[in-house]
Amino acid sequence: MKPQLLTGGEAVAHAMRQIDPDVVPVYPITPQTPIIQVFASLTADGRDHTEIVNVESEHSAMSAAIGSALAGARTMTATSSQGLALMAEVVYIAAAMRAPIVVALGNRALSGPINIHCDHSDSMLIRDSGAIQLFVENAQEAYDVMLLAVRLAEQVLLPVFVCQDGFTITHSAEPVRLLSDRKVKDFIGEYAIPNSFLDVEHPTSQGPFAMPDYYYELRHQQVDAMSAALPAIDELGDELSGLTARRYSVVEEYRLDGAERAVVCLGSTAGTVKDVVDELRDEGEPVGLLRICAFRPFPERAICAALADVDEVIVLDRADAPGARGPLATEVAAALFGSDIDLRGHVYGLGGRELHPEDIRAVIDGRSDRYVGLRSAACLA
Amino acid sequence: MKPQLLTGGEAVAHAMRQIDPDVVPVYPITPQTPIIQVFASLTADGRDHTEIVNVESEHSAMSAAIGSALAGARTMTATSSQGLALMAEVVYIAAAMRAPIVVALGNRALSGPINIHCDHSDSMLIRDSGAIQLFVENAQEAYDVMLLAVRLAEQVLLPVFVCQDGFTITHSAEPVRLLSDRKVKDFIGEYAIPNSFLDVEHPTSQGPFAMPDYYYELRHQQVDAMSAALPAIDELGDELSGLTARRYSVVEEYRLDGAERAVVCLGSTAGTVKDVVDELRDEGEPVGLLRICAFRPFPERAICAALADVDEVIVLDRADAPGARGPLATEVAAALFGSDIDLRGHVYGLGGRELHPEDIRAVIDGRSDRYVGLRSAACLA
Amino acid sequence: MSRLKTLACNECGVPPLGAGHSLCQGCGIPLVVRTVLDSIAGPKVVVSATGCLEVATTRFPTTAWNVPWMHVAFENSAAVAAGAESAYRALRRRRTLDGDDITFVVFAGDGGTYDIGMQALSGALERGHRFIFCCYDNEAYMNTGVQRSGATPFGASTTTSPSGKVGLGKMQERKDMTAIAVAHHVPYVAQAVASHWDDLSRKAEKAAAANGPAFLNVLSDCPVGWGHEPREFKRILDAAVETRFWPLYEVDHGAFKLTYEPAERVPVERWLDGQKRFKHLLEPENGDLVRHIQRRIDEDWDALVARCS
Amino acid sequence: MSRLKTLACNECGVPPLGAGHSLCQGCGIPLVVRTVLDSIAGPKVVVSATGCLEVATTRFPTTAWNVPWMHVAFENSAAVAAGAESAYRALRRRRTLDGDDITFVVFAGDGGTYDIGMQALSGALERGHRFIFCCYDNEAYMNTGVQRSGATPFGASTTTSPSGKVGLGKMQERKDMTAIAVAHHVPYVAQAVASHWDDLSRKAEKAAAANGPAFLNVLSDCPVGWGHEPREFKRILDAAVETRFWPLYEVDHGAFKLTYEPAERVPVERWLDGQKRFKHLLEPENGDLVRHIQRRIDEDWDALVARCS
Amino acid sequence: MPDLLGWRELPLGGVVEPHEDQRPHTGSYRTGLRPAVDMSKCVNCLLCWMYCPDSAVRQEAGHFTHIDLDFCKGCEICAEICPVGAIEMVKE
Amino acid sequence: MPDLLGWRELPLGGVVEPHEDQRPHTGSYRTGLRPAVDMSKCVNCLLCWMYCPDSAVRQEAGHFTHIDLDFCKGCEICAEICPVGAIEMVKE
Amino acid sequence: MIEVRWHARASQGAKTAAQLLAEAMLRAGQHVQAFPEYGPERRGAPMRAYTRIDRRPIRRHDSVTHPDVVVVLDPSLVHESDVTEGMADGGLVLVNASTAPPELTGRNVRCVATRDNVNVAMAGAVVAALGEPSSNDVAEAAVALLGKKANADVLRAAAKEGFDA
Amino acid sequence: MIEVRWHARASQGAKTAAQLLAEAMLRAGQHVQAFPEYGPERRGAPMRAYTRIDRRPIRRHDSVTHPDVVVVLDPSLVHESDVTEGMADGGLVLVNASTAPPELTGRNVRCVATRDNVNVAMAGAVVAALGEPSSNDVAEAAVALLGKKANADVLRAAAKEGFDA
Ligand SMILES: Cc1ncc(C[n+]2csc(CCOP(=O)(O)OP(=O)(O)O)c2C)c(N)n1
Ligand SMILES: Cc1ncc(C[n+]2csc(CCOP(=O)(O)OP(=O)(O)O)c2C)c(N)n1
Ligand code: SF4
Ligand code: SF4
Ligand code: SF4
Ligand code: SF4
Ligand code: SF4
Ligand code: SF4
Ligand SMILES: [Mg+2]
Ligand SMILES: [Mg+2]
Repeated sequence: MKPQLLTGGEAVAHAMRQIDPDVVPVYPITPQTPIIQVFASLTADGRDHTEIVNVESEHSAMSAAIGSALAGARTMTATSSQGLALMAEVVYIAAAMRAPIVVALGNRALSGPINIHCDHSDSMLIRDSGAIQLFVENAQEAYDVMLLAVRLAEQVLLPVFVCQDGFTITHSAEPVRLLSDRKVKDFIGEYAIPNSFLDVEHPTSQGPFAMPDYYYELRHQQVDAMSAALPAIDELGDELSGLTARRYSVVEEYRLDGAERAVVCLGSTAGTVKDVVDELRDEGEPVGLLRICAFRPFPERAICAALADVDEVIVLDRADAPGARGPLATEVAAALFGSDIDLRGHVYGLGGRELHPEDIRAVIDGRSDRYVGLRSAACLA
Repeated sequence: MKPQLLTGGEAVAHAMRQIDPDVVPVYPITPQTPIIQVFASLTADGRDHTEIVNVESEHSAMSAAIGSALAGARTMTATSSQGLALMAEVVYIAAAMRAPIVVALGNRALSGPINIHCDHSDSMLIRDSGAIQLFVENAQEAYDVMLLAVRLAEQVLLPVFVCQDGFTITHSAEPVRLLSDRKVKDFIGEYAIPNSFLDVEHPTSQGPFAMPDYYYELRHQQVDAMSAALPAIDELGDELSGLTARRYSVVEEYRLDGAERAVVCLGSTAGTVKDVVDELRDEGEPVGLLRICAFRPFPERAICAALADVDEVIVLDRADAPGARGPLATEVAAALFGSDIDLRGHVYGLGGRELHPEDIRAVIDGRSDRYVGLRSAACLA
Repeated sequence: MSRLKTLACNECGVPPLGAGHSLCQGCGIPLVVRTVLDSIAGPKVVVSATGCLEVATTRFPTTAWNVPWMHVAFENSAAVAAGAESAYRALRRRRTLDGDDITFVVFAGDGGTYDIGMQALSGALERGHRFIFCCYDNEAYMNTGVQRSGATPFGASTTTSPSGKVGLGKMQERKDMTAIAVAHHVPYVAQAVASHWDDLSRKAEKAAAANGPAFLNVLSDCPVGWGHEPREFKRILDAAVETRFWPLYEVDHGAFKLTYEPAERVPVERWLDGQKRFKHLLEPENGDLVRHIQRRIDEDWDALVARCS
Repeated sequence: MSRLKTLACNECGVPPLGAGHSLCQGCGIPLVVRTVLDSIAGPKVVVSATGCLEVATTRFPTTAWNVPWMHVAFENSAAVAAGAESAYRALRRRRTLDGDDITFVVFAGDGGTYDIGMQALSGALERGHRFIFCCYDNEAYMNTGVQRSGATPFGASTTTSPSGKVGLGKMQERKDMTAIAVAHHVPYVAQAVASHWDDLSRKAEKAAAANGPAFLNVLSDCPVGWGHEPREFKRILDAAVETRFWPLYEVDHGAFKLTYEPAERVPVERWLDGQKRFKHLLEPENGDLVRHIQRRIDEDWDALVARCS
Repeated sequence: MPDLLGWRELPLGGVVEPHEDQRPHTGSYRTGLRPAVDMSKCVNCLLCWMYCPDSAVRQEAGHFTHIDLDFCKGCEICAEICPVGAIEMVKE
Repeated sequence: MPDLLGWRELPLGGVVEPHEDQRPHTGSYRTGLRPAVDMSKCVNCLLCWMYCPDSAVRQEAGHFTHIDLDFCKGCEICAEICPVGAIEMVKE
Repeated sequence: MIEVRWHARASQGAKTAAQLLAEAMLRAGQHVQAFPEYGPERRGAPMRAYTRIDRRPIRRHDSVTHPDVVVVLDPSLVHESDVTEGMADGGLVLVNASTAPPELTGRNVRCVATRDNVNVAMAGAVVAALGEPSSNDVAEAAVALLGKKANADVLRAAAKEGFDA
Repeated sequence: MIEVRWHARASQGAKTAAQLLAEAMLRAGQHVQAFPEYGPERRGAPMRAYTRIDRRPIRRHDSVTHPDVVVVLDPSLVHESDVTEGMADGGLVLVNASTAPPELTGRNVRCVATRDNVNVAMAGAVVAALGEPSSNDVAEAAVALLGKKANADVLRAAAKEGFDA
């Protein structure tokens, strides 16, 4: 198909139309709104028969999604920021109950102060939840990875969040190639789960109470499922590549061959970094990029392998943890612990603060503060 | 005063009676209940004039606490597990609005499956929130640190969570020495905040909307406040020591002198580890313990200094992150990055799974699995 | 007695909630659950909110439930049921699910209904999901040790509204959840009590037949939290009805109807008496409180009777 | 007109919500806010829920508010106000705060009231905090781009209930939030409209005087979301009242009273007409929907009139 | 005592199927008294069956059969409710 | 354009005090029309003051004074509402 | 360190018994720890509680797996599970019964038949068995802990009954 | 890469204009990106949007700070802020006005006075200024993007008007 001009949000809405989930319980929040609005208008035009449940809060959105997914219906939802924070309690439970819900997340800074723009603090909030998180770089990938996510969720039986940068991807129109409806249907296949709540012939009790004698073991199932997800992402990625001729993996290595310095980051920033890497390479600087595509499961081995030969790693965190290091830098450091690589962590872009190529250059050159772009004193607007 | 037999929960309730906060909005949840029940019964007996607000959910408990604290009233609350998960969204905002709320947290495993026993997954959920988290080892320290927390919160203007292990501390009766009411009053002083919401003569707007031009800077105030909290904890600890003759700091070093191996952990487990360390030392094994008392702010420097001379660090995480390492081990690794210390991370005790001295010995000896005490195959009960 | 045989027959030898749970001796909840479920012919699935019922019936790896049952959390049972019911409708429409019509039933305590579960319930009622939300209302958070809830009646002592040297129990009125549900203009709302099982059974039947959300608010005793011997349960619950503290009525498509009329006006002391949580109210110095309670009961009763006519 | 002078006088030259906010041209919200606040003599403090009002009046580092104002999140404005009011009572009792009595006012949109803010509100009403909760009800989530809320009327097209080739707008009835508040048995509840400022003003006065929680549900237009020119606002809001779609009434300690009686029965088309969100309803093939809406209005009106007598 | 299963052996997501025989025998909750039924008095009204909180009263095809003492917690409700006094609480 | 402040200079917790002069001049939202008042017709009913969504109508001691065009967004509501037709929308 | 495990039915007062023993020992200058085991079980269900007693501060925070003393408040529990689990051979079992249940044959069993205030009486019996502190100490501990809910003389009598049994 | 910045008032259609230009360029085989700047501002408030055009895939995801072309849909905006901010001296400013505002003196200004469908017309004008693709391409792009909401011929006319202006 020819490329269409679509925002990331629209691209995901089209993916949803093609996936044609049975149920979508959802609650609006900027910048996720274009996803659900476009999807709703496609539904209103009769292209789809999804049961959209306009719930009264995100806590209920995720709760209804669990009820629906475990009742045997393919279920998706979408949210951002405060919405994710409000449903966080239930995201853990969705993972524990092995509900294969696909969530389109438009990453946005958490309050306070309230802000509608991008950072990754919302994703970071659920990093222990047992949910898979796949970050995408642009609108095309947002579309592609939604398809992959359906397969992945239903294979390993965990919720999968497809994380796209709020506004930067959700609201940016870019050329996107859609697959045909038929190819999508064939790729995703039929929905199936081991125990349907609606199977009245074989009644099950789902979500029991666990004492110390069993909690640990039940929780460990998710650790196991996450381990299975790592190869599954690569396998499904290969299968999808067959249809799109684009590559998907748990990490993307960009010009790391012979690189002495490597930037590590998530999401749309990687695109800007690529431009800078190309420039620096042209200038003779051996710089590369490692984009982490799967943040959960965290691809430690792939990271270590990709960075084995670099001297210095520069991690860009689009989230911070007051009183501690940036979450991504912390995890990369732990992964590389024991190597003799130098590692620097920088925080950037909180609440939608822009990161331009010159900022990235400054970071790579070591001319930047730990908090990139932070104003410590007044300056002219 | 003579020691009294009190559970951690009761000890904290007595601290609250002595602190005599103006407002306590609270919602019940096991294992926090003894705290609020004992406190309520002390109030019903007329010893206290606190306005207890029995809210309808934890989300409202923290929300009401913000309204109250910023209206100029000393405000405390208490929660556990799902309660903390439900209020998580608002904890971030409390920190951003600089509301000095003191929260007694009875650590309990997050669902699912639902479980009422101890682990630290609830604390970990809010590790990026900007709230301070102080972990205590026993009932006495739970009492002491509640007093310290009031001063700390009001000095650095951040919420402070006093984290005690659910059941293991909240429900275990131990000898606790209370200070006299007068000493407590003198120590904590009067409540004061920079801008009261009720100051109708000097109206302020609190909780505004921030665009990318200001979000980053506003959020950075919390990073700054956290930096200020580190020395503040030690200073206030010294001041409190003057009254109790017990020590408080961001970390506790136990027999690290000459230690080749060091265990790092949080909370009540440290007590059990101390017994094991003593035993091993008696047997000639150079082993020590580093207990992290302030988990937020994370005392990186103190940790590095304390562990500078050991060969191997063994981090015990009472929480896990499916698809990644244990959160504490990750942060300790990042702190020690670049050193040539060996580091091992173990997960233990999820959902109240017991950790006995023999388990700790096995961990130290390297005879234990990464997941301590996890059953991978059936065994006799 | 033929209704009881029908119920027994609906159960077909397999009680929906079976033996072997760890609810207290004499707990009122199972009676509510079994009466409601046994009154519904055909397959049914159950969603439970966190609370005594959930905690005590499904300790892993066992379950006391013989019908499909799901628990997710405390505050979201209506949302979980709404999700499952939406899935059901979607799958039916797409013809990928067959079999007899399934009835969706939620059981939640008063905490999971009046307080923390209120919003999810209200939203589900507004959206019109076809399900029965049954609150077993034992007037406090029992599972966590008898704390005050929105359903705790005025004056009752709980661990968070204790009577004491200065405390007199809960000092707010009970939230009128039945009226709130009625204000949602759903097809069927009823107030019932565990001890009038036949009345409850009839209401459950109507609720199951309603073409949209139905709400049942069932007063259910808790010997532990109320402070009485289990065997007293019927005397006490009946007193709630006879004193008009807990009128039995239904609102069917907006039409109010008393389903049981106490013969005469029985003073509220009959209800307060014999429950430890009310003991302090019966001290002579607290006569004013009792009179206040009686006045509210009388007013509410008159207002209800007015709407029933 | 002396009431307007009183309001002007209460304002003392400093409007509580001043100029320089970024609400849309002709937005109905400021009228609601100023009428309510100006009707209250003495100091007042305001809590806002996330929504158009909050986002557009306090872009850091500026504020359009001249009275103390606080925002925490979307769903918890009633809880925040409850906390502040509890602090106020505690500090008053401890005599560490003096000055004139402060009135606590919450402003929240319909989303922050009917849906996501419902539970916090219900809890605060039950606990009896002394505050006014004022919903500016513009019948959708406007701030995020006109999505359906519990307050969106049947048939209205929104971005999540769009009319289209098969969609006909929202297919559920509007949640009756005023009735739900009434069912909480609080001292004062009223339904008002932005265009009848005098009626609203009187109600705000009563709400401020109530010895406990008061709830005001004020229909407020949104030219953007409803699809009309700003100058049409009065015609349209008045039509909501005249067609009896939005009756003006109050419930003072349980006593119902219509505060304005439309002279004659005006067909609902008068209200639907001129608003883009209802356009599809007025297509000939959707006559059934309009008749359905009219029938519901008539029934609800009769039921309301019955309670008012 | 049953075996405790390892994590690999547990049902996915902790889903439980009803197995009457694995349920804890809550008959041990009884504190000295147990119900004894005088079948000659019983009129088969099934009230005891309905009211028993522990589903310990068994019926077949609408006929009272017996009380399952493995599960009866001895709450005395059946004895209280029986309209003909057919159930008496007796010492264990 | 005002300076953008650095984080050290910001008020704690982002608390804002009202400063009328720092507020954005929303008069620029007008799209061609502005209200013009014929003071000779005005009967001082203050309805325009009450109804103006932008608090742009000014009064003093209960007397209409003027419309602040720095903030008036030109919504036409005042013109619509004025009972005596004293306000007209005119081209800028 | 002496470790005591209490077996009872929920609401029989094992938690209080464990604390009572601790309180008595604390008054006698010992370091102590007392805690119950919690589950979803309700009135009537079997449950356990623990008391630790030592001359030095008690720091460990794990449950007791190898008790020195086991106290059984309800003898019927002996049929349901092995109350001596983890106890060394010489360990003492105190049972609230007039004769030792057959399941405990071969164990060092002491029977203490009490009826009212079982928990107080059994705490008294443990104190007696441990040889310290005095009958008086445990009686006063009982009054301090339970005096609000029960008559002081009755409590003293119960403690003494157990101590002397 | 060509970077275009659009200045308009909220609801004047700058977002659409930016997309329209991108759509026309995409149809002509270019790589594109189009996005608006979002804030809490409402109808009437000043806002910006951006279009990027390149022969190679566009990967960067930051906002445009150094535009090659600036398009001003509402000339009054010129008084409020410096619309040429960040633009190199030779950059082109397209203004929807009949005469160049004095603020833009010294700039390379082209005036395109349009009244209806301002955004479509101005997109047409940008295409004309960039020299590609054809007037037809932008007209068809307008129909593709807006055909549901507006009459196709009117759209085509507007695009042509701008292109030819
Ligand atoms: C978010 C959250 N808050 C608190 C709890 C703790 N909690 C579990 S059940 C319960 C009380 C339940 O009360 P109710 O709904 O009346 O049911 P009952 O216990 O009376 O059966 C509480 C407070 C929880 N599980 N989750
Ligand atoms: C937890 C959460 N969910 C969603 C949002 C996004 N959100 C902010 S305001 C709003 C709509 C507000 O609607 P309403 O209360 O009716 O006020 P209005 O916008 O109409 O003024 C939404 C959905 C949020 N801020 N927080
Ligand atoms: S505490 Fe009350 S409600 Fe809960 S199981 Fe026991 S009797 Fe039933
Ligand atoms: S969108 Fe509607 S409610 Fe929001 S500011 Fe604009 S007109 Fe007002
Ligand atoms: S005593 Fe209670 S538990 Fe036993 S059979 Fe009778 S009613 Fe059931
Ligand atoms: S209640 Fe009595 S009469 Fe009725 S079935 Fe039971 S034993 Fe028989
Ligand atoms: S046109 Fe609108 S904004 Fe301007 S003064 Fe009149 S009412 Fe106010
Ligand atoms: S509405 Fe007209 S008459 Fe009234 S004050 Fe304004 S300008 Fe004067
Ligand atoms: Mg209850
Ligand atoms: Mg709204």
